Amino acid sequence: MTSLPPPPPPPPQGGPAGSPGLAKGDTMIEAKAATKWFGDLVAVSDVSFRIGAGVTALLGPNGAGKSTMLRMLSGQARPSRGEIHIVGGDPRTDPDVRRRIGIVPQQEAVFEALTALEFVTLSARLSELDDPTSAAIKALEIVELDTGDKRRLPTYSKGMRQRVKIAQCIVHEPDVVLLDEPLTGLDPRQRLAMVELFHTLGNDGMCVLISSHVLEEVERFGSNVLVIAKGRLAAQGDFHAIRALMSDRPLRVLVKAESARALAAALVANEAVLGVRLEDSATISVEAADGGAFGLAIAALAQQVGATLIEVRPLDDDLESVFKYLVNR
Amino acid sequence: MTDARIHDTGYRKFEGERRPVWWAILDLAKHGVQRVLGLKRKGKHKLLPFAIIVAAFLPAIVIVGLAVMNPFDDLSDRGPQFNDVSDVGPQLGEYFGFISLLVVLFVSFVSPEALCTDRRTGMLGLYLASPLTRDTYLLGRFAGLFAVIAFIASGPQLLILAATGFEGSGPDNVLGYLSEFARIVAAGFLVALLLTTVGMAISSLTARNGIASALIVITLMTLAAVTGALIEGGGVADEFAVFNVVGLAESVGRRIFGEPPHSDVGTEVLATPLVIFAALAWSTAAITFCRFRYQRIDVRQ
Amino acid sequence: MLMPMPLPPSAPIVTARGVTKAYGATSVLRDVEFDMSNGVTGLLGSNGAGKTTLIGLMLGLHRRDGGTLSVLGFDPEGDGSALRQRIGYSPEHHLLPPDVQAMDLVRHLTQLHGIEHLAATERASDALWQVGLGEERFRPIGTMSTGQRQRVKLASAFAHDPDLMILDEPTDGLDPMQRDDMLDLIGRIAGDFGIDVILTSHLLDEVERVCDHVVILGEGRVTRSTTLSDLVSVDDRLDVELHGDASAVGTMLHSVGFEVAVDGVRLAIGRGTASPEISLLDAVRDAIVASSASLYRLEAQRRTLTDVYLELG
Amino acid sequence: MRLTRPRPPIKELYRLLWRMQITRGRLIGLGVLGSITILIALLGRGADDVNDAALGAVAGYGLGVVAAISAVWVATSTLGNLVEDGLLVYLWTKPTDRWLIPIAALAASLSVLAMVVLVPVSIAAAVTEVDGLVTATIAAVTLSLAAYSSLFVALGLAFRRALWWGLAYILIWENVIARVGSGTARFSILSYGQSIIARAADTEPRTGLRSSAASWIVPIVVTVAGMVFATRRLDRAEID
Repeated sequence: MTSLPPPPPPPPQGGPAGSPGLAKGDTMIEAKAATKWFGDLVAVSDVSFRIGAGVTALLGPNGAGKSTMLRMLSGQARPSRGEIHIVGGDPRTDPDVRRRIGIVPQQEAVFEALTALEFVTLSARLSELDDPTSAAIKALEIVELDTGDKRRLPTYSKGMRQRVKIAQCIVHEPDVVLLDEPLTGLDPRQRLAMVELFHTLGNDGMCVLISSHVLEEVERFGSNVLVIAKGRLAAQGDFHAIRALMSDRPLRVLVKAESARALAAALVANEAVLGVRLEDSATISVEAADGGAFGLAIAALAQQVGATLIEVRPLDDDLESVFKYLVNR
Repeated sequence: MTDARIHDTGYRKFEGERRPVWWAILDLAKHGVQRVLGLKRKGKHKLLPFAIIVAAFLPAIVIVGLAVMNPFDDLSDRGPQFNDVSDVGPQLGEYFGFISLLVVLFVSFVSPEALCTDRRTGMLGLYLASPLTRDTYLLGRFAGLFAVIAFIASGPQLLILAATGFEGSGPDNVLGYLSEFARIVAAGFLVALLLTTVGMAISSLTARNGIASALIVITLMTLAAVTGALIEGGGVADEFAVFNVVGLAESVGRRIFGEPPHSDVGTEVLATPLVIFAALAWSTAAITFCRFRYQRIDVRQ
Repeated sequence: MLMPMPLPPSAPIVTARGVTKAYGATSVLRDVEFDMSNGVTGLLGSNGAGKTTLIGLMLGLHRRDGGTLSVLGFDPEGDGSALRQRIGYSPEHHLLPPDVQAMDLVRHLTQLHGIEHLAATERASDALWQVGLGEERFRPIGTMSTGQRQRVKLASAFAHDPDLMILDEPTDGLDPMQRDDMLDLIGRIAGDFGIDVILTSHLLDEVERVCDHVVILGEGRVTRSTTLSDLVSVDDRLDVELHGDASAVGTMLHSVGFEVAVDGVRLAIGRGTASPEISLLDAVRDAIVASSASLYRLEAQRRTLTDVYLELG
Repeated sequence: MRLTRPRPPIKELYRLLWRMQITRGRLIGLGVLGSITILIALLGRGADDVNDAALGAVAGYGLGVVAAISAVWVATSTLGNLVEDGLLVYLWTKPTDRWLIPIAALAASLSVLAMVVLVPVSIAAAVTEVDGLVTATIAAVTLSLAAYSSLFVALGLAFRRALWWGLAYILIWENVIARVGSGTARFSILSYGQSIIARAADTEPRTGLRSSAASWIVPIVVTVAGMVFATRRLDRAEID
């Protein structure tokens, strides 16, 4: 493939920060050796992690156990072994914990007999809010839906339904928000708006966990990821940091330059470089052992041989490459 | 980028001639038969349809067995009532009445299986994106359902006809056989037409198989019970019996075989032309309704 | 039976002129005009922009209220049946009958498109091998994953050797590896198989990867119809990313007159008021060397399809 | 955290499930099925044994067919449709006590069934002009509907094809096997309701006469058992 990955957008302002109520860095979701099997099928195996406020993306190939993991976190499924703690309690049995969780399930279905406001008000009422209607109006305003819409939900488009589902999830201002594939079926503009909303929630101190397999969107969530592959936790943390830990894999860089041949010759001699390949008269692909040393060398070498650098592009640093490396390991 | 390339060896253009649309209709009919009988699928899908078919054929099979073993030679001296096979089983014209409940059950299973399943599994959208149209789709589905329903409604009688011929108690000559055969086919055709179209019309109401099945059973049973009750005690005109679909289907067989109307159906008072006309009218109305529904169904694409 | 006239290679696959469609009082398509030519065409637009309705019109499933539409030389309204025999269609939903074997489904749909039983068997088997389901072809579809179902739909869309394939969200629900495979396959179908493809997708990255042309719909109108290379262009601004703080390099370039925006380790650099004699690329290289910075990334800013799409409003 | 918990949201759950039940097609279909009882009762006025005909219309058709089939239809779907469509999660994950869900489902089913069953069957009882039949019918139908609904609400949670199983139970057990002998009839919910009506009409039903106390207690016990079973099922369930 020859096209370029999109430049990652600037990280959200402020990044994951603590809310007034919760100390920064407090663990809000904790899995302790959580395992789930259905008969002979092990869906999730011995997964442990802790996450706090902010947006975290839950990644993994289809069938790797993402949905099962989310269902355990929301209490919908009981771990076969191990424990799940949400804000310190058990989401299956403790009503006080359930009150602090909001979920967006994967299924598209909504209550077809209701209007958007009725659905969200119901959710608020079931969360035992004192003033469910005004909470519902507020939540619908956050997702930018018309609060006075008298139409029932079947007339709503996919994107509008998805926003209704998000409104019912946040109406009671939960501490933990679990979203299973919330962007499926949304068009680019709707997705952008959703991603912004997730960041706002994360910045407000909620712990937002989003499963997705659309990596171009995940990069916009920020860089905090949990990667599940083959039912096991493959990686956790900032994906740039994860990339840095993947030291058994050399860095591949594509360099385009005028006088590429001379630059290639200079690169071969550099000790930070493992291999050089001239793709065509203007393109070199380089394998580097050490990204930092190579970065220092490339501009200097180009200056020495009088080569104009047109493009320097690391090939494996995007989330997709990290993801593929982790799940194919 | 390198200029290495992996050549694809698999894809071939289709050079043959493409068949016209009526082949697609036939394919759909054939597929429909396979679908409703659970062929090419796991055993559990075959269980229900074949259980009903076996039950419907069972009396005929017993009769055939008797014909083969021919026990009546020993019994004939006990009285004229044990002369041949036709004295133990139901008459050919009565046979449908004998198994009508089973046929209704069968219809309530196969029509939703053919129509509702396509709507629920999104197949209807794929069919309409093929050379089929809504009307040709319905025609193909009708043909498949008609074939299996006609099979269960007239197959046992054909079996008996064959058996009586084997035993020698059937019609006297070839012409007699042909005429009996024609009656069975004609009766089977009308009964199957009536039940297939009504089953399809009710199935067009909902995309859920279970609900459609329940609706078919409840509707047919309720029509029978209500028309019966109204005519017996309500003083309603006897012609009201045309609303009893199952009764009509039973009568069709008897009338075609020229047998005296059975006493407990409610349709015995109707003139034969009215019975046939009513059956055709029901079918026409049901087809029209079904087409009307399918013009309006929102297809998932 | 109707055989379509073989089209000259340059003739548009689809031509729409003034196509309008309304449901009751709701206008869905208004005066839609475009030409789609050979290759892979992306049909884009937000939810509710009228994509589904347009696909329905191209398949001849609805009547249009006005305008002319020609697909493969047919009018879908008059010759829908003959036209659909030459089209392969893969719907957006993943439903499919769960208890039917993939092979039976694909063969059945192939037969419906006018191919006799034996040839259909052969072609269905071929198609399933092509999409990588050869070993799996006798499995009931209900036991298959989303990715496998997407491939079954794709196989059934080209098994009857159509002239045009219409794929509605063919990568929906796929994970990154599956999406790569699917895009490669679509590229192969258009390239090696010589079948023209129209696809819809919400993921503009992949449209950019696989499509030659795009038609963008907005509120029932065509807001853009063009080749992808005309749409996505390279800017004269540079994006630079360093290992470490970029402010030193930024200050250096700014002092020569370049327009610089620094964001942590990143720089966005434009010509600004710098003298035209100074090469921007060389100036950046030299500034990096001068401040002993470690270069991580350097490339021209690109206008991606996402940018264009969002600009169209 | 909270000092006072607000009123349990039973009313909201009830309203939700009730609104999901009242689709036009269903109300018309079941309404017609129910109204036929009135027709049959009218016809029975001309019969030789008026009391026996009244029993046949109200206890036989009204209770045995209309009430049973309508209850299966409505009650299996109240929670069954939620499970099937994946909507139960919106109620189940909430802090609300889970026993409220089957209770609300039972209440919603009963209010729909009151419209399409209780009203027409009671009118049918009135039409027969048999003394005391209306009160007995209202009591019998209400008790039977409660028992059936509770059972089928639970069945709807437990089985994917609850409507099938429910219909099979009604058609095969309640209407065929239970009529074979008085032993099996004891396990028929129908027989208890029919006994109440038969007592008022001063006749004996085909399923035999149950004692007056049993006729009242057994349906109530079944109702409670259905709710307990459904709640336990919900508490242990894994939700999609």
